[in-house]
Amino acid sequence: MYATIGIWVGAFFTLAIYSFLYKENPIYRLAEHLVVGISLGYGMAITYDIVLKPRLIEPLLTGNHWILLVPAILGLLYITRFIPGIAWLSRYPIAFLMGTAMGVGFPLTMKTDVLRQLEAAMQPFYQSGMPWHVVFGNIVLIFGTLAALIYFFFSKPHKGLFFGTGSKIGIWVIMLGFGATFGFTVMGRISLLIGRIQYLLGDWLHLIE
Amino acid sequence: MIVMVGGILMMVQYFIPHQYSQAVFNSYTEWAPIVGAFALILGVGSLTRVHSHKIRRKAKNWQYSWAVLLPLFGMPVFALLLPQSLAGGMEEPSIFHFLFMHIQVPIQSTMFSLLAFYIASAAFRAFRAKSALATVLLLAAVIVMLGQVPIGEVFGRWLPETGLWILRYPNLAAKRAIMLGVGFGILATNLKIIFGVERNWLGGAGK
Amino acid sequence: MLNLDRRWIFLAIGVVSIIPFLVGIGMPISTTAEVESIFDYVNGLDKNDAIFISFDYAPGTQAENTPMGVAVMRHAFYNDVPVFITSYFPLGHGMAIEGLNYVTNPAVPGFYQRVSFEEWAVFREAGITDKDELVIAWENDGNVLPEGAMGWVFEGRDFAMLGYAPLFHLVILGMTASIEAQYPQDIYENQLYEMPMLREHKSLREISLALTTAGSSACRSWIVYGREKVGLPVAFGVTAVMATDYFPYIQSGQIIGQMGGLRGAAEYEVLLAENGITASTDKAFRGMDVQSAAHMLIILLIIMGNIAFFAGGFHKKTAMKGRG
Amino acid sequence: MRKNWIVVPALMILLLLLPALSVAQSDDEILTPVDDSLSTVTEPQPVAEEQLVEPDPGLDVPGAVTVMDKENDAGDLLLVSFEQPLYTDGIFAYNIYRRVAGEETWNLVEVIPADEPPEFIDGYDPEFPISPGVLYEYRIASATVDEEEFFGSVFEAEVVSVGEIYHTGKTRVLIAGGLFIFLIFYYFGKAQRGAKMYLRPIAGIEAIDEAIGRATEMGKPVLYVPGLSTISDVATIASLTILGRVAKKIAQYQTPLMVPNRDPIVYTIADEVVKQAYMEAGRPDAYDPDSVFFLTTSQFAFVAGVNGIMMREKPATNFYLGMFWAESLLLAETGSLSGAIQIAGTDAVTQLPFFITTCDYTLIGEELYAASAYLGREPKQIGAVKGQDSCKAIIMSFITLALLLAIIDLVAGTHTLDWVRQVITMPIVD
Repeated sequence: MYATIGIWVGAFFTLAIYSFLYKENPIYRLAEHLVVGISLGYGMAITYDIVLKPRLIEPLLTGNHWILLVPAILGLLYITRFIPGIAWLSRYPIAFLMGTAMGVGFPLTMKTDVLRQLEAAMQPFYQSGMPWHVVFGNIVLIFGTLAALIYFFFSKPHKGLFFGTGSKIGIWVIMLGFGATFGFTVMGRISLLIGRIQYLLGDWLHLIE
Repeated sequence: MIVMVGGILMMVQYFIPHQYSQAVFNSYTEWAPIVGAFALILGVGSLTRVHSHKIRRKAKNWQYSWAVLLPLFGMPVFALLLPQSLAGGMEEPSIFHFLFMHIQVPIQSTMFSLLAFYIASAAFRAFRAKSALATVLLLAAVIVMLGQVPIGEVFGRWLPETGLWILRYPNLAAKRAIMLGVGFGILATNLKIIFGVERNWLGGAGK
Repeated sequence: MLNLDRRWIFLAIGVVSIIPFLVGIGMPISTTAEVESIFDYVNGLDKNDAIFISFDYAPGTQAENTPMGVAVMRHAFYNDVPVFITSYFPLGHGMAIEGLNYVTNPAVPGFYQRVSFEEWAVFREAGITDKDELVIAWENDGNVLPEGAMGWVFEGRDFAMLGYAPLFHLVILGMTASIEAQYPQDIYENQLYEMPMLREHKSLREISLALTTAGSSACRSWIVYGREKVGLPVAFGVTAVMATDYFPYIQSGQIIGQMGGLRGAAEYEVLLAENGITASTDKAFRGMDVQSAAHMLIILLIIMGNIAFFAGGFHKKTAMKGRG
Repeated sequence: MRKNWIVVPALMILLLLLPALSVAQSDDEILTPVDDSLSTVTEPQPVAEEQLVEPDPGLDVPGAVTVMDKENDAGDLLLVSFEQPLYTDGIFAYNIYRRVAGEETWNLVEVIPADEPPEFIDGYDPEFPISPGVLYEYRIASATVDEEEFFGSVFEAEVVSVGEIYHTGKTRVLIAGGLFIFLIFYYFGKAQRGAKMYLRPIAGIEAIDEAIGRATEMGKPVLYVPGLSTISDVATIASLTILGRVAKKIAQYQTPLMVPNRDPIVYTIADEVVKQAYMEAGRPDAYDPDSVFFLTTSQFAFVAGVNGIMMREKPATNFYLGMFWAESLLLAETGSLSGAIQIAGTDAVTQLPFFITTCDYTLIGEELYAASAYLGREPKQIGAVKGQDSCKAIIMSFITLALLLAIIDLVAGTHTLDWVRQVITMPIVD
């Protein structure tokens, strides 16, 4: 019973959104507003239940964890954002989170996205037993990475053999990469539509398995 | 100032395995989620402000603002205060679960699937092979699109294989160059924020 | 012709997406190395290992992401590999619960019968925590596996629903030292300390794989904070939109493999069915026929649009030599 | 200056290579401490001989336990190794127990299967952590399949665990990070001192003037969308810089301008920027306060609104610069149908393909930042672009080096590339 009503309501709102394809209308607008409220409301309830209750309130109630009042007060400073005059106080929690997140992230980003990628870019392009298309691919990979980097290099005019040709090859490689992204994005959007059709035809109307 | 101290502290911490450094780090991982949890106040506060403002001034479409505010505060009340017997709580079946599973999830999933329609329309009306480069892009896209679906194999094995080859080599080269570029960009922004050169992220708070 | 009302095109794509479902073609799908490597890796695990499946997406991309989490979860349950379930976002929390419910829902063919932490407390207290011994003891106690079920899954032995935690990247970092410190209890308020699967796998060092199903760059956190810290093996299940961006991570060996979009999920379903782990393929595979039809339509639209455009001649903009 | 930028990265590479080399050697030491400990363990033979005499009481028990402090830890790890018994028949696993010296209870901290090397790192178990500076005792038992245990003697650890001040395994990250920070601030300083630095012109930027000129000729307005994100997005900031320049040109030509906004804060700043630009162009009178306006915060409603403007007003030129999500497609499609010249730019990789296929000019990713630095001439921005460029130069030289070495290896059959890779490769350590 619960599930059946749920699916009918879900189907109703699914169709409400699709009605936008014909033209904008009040039901679409209602759905659009509901989603904003529900998602944040959901977030509030979950955050209280999973974070604040077990990690802050319960330890405080059992005593001995008074030190946790420090982050709690820091967090409460967010409220000052809405009180004119002392709104600057809300910068402290933001600054605390931003600063530390940047500091933690700096060496790790350096390692994952720069050093590890450099390491992987320095592969030998030929090893015995590799089929030709892999060897060719590896050569494309090395030159392609170099060329694309040249394209994003702004300190030199794109002229001459190295920078001129390099950036030209670079933009071609980048276009091939974007082509792949394009194809995959189209695929992704269609997949989401498929998901909704499975919901409408399957879960709701039981026309398909 | 806090940013700079916090940032440099955590950066240096990475290189120091000593127990005191670990202790600092451990209390940080304990505190940060608590502070972070309060950040929701910002979202809830500004949403409430915008929509209560609309309702008070009876701005255009003000009625819809109730559709934002009611679930916003209703959800936590249903979930945490209402007893299980009155369809409270978070487990299925409850009002909380219903609102999420049967209203939020369908709407949000459908919103994004609208784009399937728009892509089809744009495919016909706007995607043009206007230059050599745009042609290359579209060709690569078509090969990849056909290669990714089962019908592509009807044209022969070469099609999906070419698609995969594009993904694994030229695509990888382009994405790695972008990743390195973006990586440096993120690092530079991190530095600018830590050392206070960049201040926009404060979002004009209090100014 | 180019000024054709686009609602006709909307209608066309709607029709093309519905018909293949009703007809049901079931075109075969070949599998790729990126997905096979995840499958082979999970296939090599047993009850002494444990994995994480993280639902790091919001409902917007559930059509692509949920089948991935579900497929790998089924695979893990089949091999008795314990699964920790987490989420990066509050909304993903609900997705994670739905994913687990789907795998253990008696209405879905090939489900796993779920036993709650309370129900088998007696056996646990008697020290029976090994999966094989537990199943024997449980069935000797008069419990019968329902018809159509693939097996039992015991909460705390085979799965633990940890759910969402804020600033999840720090949670990953914290779990490299101790999972219990980050999640003292699961979402049903069971103490993690009492769970056999936690007693055997106390930190991410002792975890054999983390699969992140994501619709945003949230998945990167598992590499940055999990893999680079303690060498945690990571696999990606990402939406198609993100998939092409992460090929560098595959080549550099930072991730074991990647499922890209619905196609990736369909490949995993095919691998499961081919190896007899599930009786049949599921939603993702069935969607691929529609995917074929819709791609053909879109390619056709691109070609027709370009023909119409170039046949009309460059009536404008010839003054500017655009490059894009 | 011209020479400078080649020399600096080259020096840096040398710098990076030299210390990294020494690290590569020290790493070898870290990775193979077991050999040392084994050789010290093999000395006390008599223990084993004693057991030879009396093999009867079930299983043979393990011999001496060696404990070493683990390097690069917080003083919470110990390297434990032990001598395997002579007769391993029937032994299924070794159970390792630890206690604080002088205390009563033993804790089982590790079980090592008989066929695995007799060593492990103690202290990873969050339940039984090792405290720095505390003396521990170890006892190891041989266990049968049936979990029957036969204990060896108690050994006191020779060392206590000590935390280190610096993690030697992370030197490469430190060097790379330090180098990066140095380069960025070097160029910051240089730009701030007013040094002229070259940035190459970008095609899309040069087209801006042309596009504005076209709008003037046709007597139609220019539409400028500064993205849908907030001010905290770098792309938005870059876009607002470019908006200033565009508005200035427009003020000179006296063409109408329209700037719809989605974010209230971006709206106020965009308004300021445009007002300022008209002032600088010497035409504050021509500034129309309605040209910059706030539309709505809802994503799809914003698109619908902008599309409506495009169909009604038919602007001659559309700029989409900043952060865009799925709406990029809808905006550019409508704009392309209305026949406008379109110039787009964003750092959202997934949206770029759509802009490239629908717009006349597209600024790809970092080009947007560079364009804003190029137009804005603000020292911090130029400094950042320059600093990042030199880092890219380093990366490029490494890849080129690898390519050359790979060719040498192929021809000469040597292994130079492996050697260089070893210098860069970081083990996963923490």
